[in-house]
Amino acid sequence: MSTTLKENIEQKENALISGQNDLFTNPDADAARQFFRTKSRALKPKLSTVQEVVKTMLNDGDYIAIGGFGANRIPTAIIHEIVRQGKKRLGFAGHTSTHDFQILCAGECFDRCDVAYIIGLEARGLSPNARRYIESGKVKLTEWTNATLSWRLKAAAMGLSFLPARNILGTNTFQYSAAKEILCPFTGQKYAAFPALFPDFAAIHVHECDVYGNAHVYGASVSDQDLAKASKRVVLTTERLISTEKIRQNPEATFIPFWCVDAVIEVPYGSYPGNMPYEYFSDEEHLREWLKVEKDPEELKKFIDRQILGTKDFYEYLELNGGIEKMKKLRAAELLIPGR
Amino acid sequence: MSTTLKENIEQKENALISGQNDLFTNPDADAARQFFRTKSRALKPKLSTVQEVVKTMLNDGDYIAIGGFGANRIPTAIIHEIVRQGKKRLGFAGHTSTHDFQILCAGECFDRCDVAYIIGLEARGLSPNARRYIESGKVKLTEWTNATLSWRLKAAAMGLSFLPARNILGTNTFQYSAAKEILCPFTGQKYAAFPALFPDFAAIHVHECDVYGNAHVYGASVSDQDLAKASKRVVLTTERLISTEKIRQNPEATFIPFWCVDAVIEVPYGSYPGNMPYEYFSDEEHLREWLKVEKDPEELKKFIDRQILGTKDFYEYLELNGGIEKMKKLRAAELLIPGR
Amino acid sequence: MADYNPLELMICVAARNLEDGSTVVVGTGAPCAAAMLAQKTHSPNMCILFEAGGVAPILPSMPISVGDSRTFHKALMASSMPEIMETCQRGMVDYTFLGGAQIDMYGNINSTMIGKDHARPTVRFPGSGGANDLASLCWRTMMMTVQDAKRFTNNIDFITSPGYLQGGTSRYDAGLPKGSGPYRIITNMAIMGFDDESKKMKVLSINPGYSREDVQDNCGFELMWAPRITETDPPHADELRILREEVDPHRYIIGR
Amino acid sequence: MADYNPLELMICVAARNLEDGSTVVVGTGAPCAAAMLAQKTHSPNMCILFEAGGVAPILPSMPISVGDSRTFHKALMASSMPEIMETCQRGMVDYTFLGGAQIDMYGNINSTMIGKDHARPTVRFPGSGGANDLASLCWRTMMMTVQDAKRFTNNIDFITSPGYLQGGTSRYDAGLPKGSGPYRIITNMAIMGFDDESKKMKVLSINPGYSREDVQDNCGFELMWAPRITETDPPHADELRILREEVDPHRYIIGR
Repeated sequence: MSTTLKENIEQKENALISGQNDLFTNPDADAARQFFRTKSRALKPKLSTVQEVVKTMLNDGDYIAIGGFGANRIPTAIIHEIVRQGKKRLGFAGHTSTHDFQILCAGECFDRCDVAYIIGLEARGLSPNARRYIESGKVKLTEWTNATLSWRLKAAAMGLSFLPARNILGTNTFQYSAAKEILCPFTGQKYAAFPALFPDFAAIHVHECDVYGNAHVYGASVSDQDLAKASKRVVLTTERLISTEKIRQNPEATFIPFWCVDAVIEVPYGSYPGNMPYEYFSDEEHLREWLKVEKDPEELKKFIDRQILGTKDFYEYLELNGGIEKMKKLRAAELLIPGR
Repeated sequence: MSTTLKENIEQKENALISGQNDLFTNPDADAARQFFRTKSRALKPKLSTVQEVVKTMLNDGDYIAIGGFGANRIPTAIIHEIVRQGKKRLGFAGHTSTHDFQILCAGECFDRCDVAYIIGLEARGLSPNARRYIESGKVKLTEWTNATLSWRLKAAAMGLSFLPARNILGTNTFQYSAAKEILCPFTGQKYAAFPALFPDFAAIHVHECDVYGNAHVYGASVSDQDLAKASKRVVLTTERLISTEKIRQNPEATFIPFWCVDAVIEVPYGSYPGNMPYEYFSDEEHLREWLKVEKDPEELKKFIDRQILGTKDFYEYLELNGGIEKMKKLRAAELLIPGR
Repeated sequence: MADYNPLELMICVAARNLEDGSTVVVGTGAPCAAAMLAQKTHSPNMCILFEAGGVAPILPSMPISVGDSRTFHKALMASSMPEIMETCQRGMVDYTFLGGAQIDMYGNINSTMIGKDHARPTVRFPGSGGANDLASLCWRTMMMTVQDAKRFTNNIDFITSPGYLQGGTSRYDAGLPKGSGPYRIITNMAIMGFDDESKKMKVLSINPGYSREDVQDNCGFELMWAPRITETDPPHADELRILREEVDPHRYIIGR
Repeated sequence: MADYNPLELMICVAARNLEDGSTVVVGTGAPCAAAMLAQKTHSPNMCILFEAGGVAPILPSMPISVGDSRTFHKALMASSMPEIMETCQRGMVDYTFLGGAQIDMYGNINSTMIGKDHARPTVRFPGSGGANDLASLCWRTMMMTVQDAKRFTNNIDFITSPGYLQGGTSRYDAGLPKGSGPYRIITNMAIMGFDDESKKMKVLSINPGYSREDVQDNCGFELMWAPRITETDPPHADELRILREEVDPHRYIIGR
């Protein structure tokens, strides 16, 4: 190291600051390696059910993350089942979350949350109930950003305990995060360091996969490749099962490899009421209804009783909201089919 | 930061060491940003020729990197043309390099090299001439590893000046590198920090791309996505041009986006004598001939005169070595076509 | 002169700032409309990116989400969030648009909360989403917003996304990429830039129908003024026609 | 007893160490043969990875390069080098095999150079390639090699890839992943492991036809010895048959 750079770095080092909020998960890469050492990488069939997965793979108190982008390619069946089974005190990665967050807020399932984007449903508006839940103070919040949570997952996926990046410096977002400032050892440049995020449990909805969990995803992939790698236990719900032969025909298209995956469930229309690229568009009417009933806590309670607690599974919920006929309409909307 | 962690880090910090060899390129992310700010991202046709690209996009003294894996999916036409035009004093990323390295050694094109793997052609043996060139002391060497150079490119692709990693610590590979030890600010864990590598020029051979440089690649992708992003000037040679319509039909398959690419050249059979996945296998006979003639510097000189300096372009070279008939044989070998 | 509403003016002005051959990350709503308008007028080869991964789509309609199918409809690439954010961090993205509940004189933006106690906010908003990332990493940040003295305030409750922080060189001293920062604040009343040295917000032009007093009175801090303040060039007839007929025919955005 | 050559023995012994359901990164040659043999005997669900990106191929023949088409023939994934290396770094890869010109008592390996001056080596080798990465990041490293006192030396000219470095806890003190390290050194004469505490190389079994003296005389440093040294279980007839008929029918490797 040149003397100037060394002096420059030493001078700056004392002024480095840290975000003041809680880090909800352990970023230690060796601890994660010890877990991954014992994680099965056997090529064995992993078919399961929604009920079984939520019962056996997810414990009260776990830290969870949901794939997709809020109301796009989300594993709705798993999210509903978490509410249905009354899971509590979860930690949640509020990363590109919208409708998924809204459902889990209705179930009051979590008590701590890494925030990138919460409460809102993008252009659709804000969720009154999620807002009440968050403003109640029942949930510990640590602030991050979309890229920050992407990179925290990426750090974990890479087997590191942190990654450097150039965003969030100098802001209150940094102040209320659990990030730390560091210096580049080559240039002396200041960076934000983000701690690796290894979720206990992740659910991801995919277009197709085989029984081992080798999966294809089409369209924007958000952070799901890193999420699948970073998470200790991973369940895939899939629009359709495909043969392993089809995976082997295009090995470059494998989006998630089997070794990341612990359970596979075939759930056609599984992203409903969210959008599934190339399959069906989001059910905006149903999402509007959610936002509307949330204005009144009593109305919301009845709605959740009817839609989630009172339905046996995802298919009863789907049937309640229009079933296959509705899905045909949403497919026409997705594919821009004229005249529908 | 907890007091224990802080003390632990302060105690360890003084013992951190640095690799002692030269860093051949500037890892500064802001300097790279200034370059990328001026790099064209216009969606304009970029068709060019091998001669023109090597003449105008590559200067003596530049630092270059080659896509693919040594004798798999390599841009042979560009590598030959670098020798043909007598480019000198290049820096070279010796990352998964084998036949590409061998060609450039025959041209004595470079005088500094980041070493991950050099001289060898894997199971085929070592290149006598490359070995002489390196043992002559004419080339400055800094030691790295395959993953290290992958991550140096990835750091650049991510817009960072460094990435941490857990390999090479404690070895002479580290000692003769330009890496530095750092500590994780969250765990106190020791890491190697690798400086970002922004090559001046990269050539990558792809299966298909449009005139803007939106490219598809099939099979193992080595480090080429990061290489395309990290490099300041990028030329693609492609087995075939395709319409942009075809790119838009499968946007999830876009391997390199147009904004990384400065020039596109259609070069069918362009990886010959290397392997091109799903297209043609390597010409092992020709590669054996290379290794054989290299034993005698006079023989090698005649061979290079005949094969590269004496040929007008890649197609004369291809014709000299069996032309389309040869390619039919190599295609049969690649596709395991019975009876050929 | 064509009749137009404030949002139409803001969108048209924003679009003019997006030159051909540039790259822009947009969200849903007005920014997306501005980018589409730019493409359909002077910048056919401007490249639109969405943070969930969509690159250069042929947008069949306005997206509802920055991750929905429209954002990569016949796109040149459907990539990932890290891919888009790293492309920004590498310096390949020229523009982005932000929104927020509060903005201060240095272009710092609040989209997190109102109140003084982070653990018990008076009002909670969604948070950064990708806003901090794009404000940090793209070269030039723009904002389209209705202007009032509550929104334009130096008593900002929370800096979610960085503008020029405390002004001067503080943004770069903090480690944010050199040369990046807020570029244009486009309101219903005026167009602002930022002073080269102090990095304070500076009025460049005033929209038709508004006065200097309107602009200053509806701003909670003291504005700087360019040496020569012009009147903002209002939407042209062809801009309005394309905006109304091609970009937003259902008036999802311009009808608000 | 079946007749076999030393390479056949080493491959068979190596294969037995690869249990079903494990992951292994291999190169070309003997390691690839060992992994294929394991798959065709006791470990049908063992997953083979190649550093250029191939995962779980159905190998139609021996690859010539760790990046050639065979390495992802009908594979479950054709990914990238960072993908493979990061999978190792995350702790998902159990085994790898290394080669080298020199190895010391702590399993440190030299594949870079002979000589004392890095800038002017007496003999230059290819360098690390992926060897250092795999030795650093996979859980267990194995080596198959012919044993002689020049190769097994504590006067190692260059530590390319880390074994246990200076022994004891030095590997982990250096920052390398906890619990990882050299596991088996399989030579024509003996099978070695490493002492739990000192991390010195320790003979576990001696191959048929060799003596303790052979093993020590052909090693440049003093070997440790397990409390009970067995004779290495030689290749079984079915192992040899599968190795010769299915794994390497053209004797590219076992014919060397």
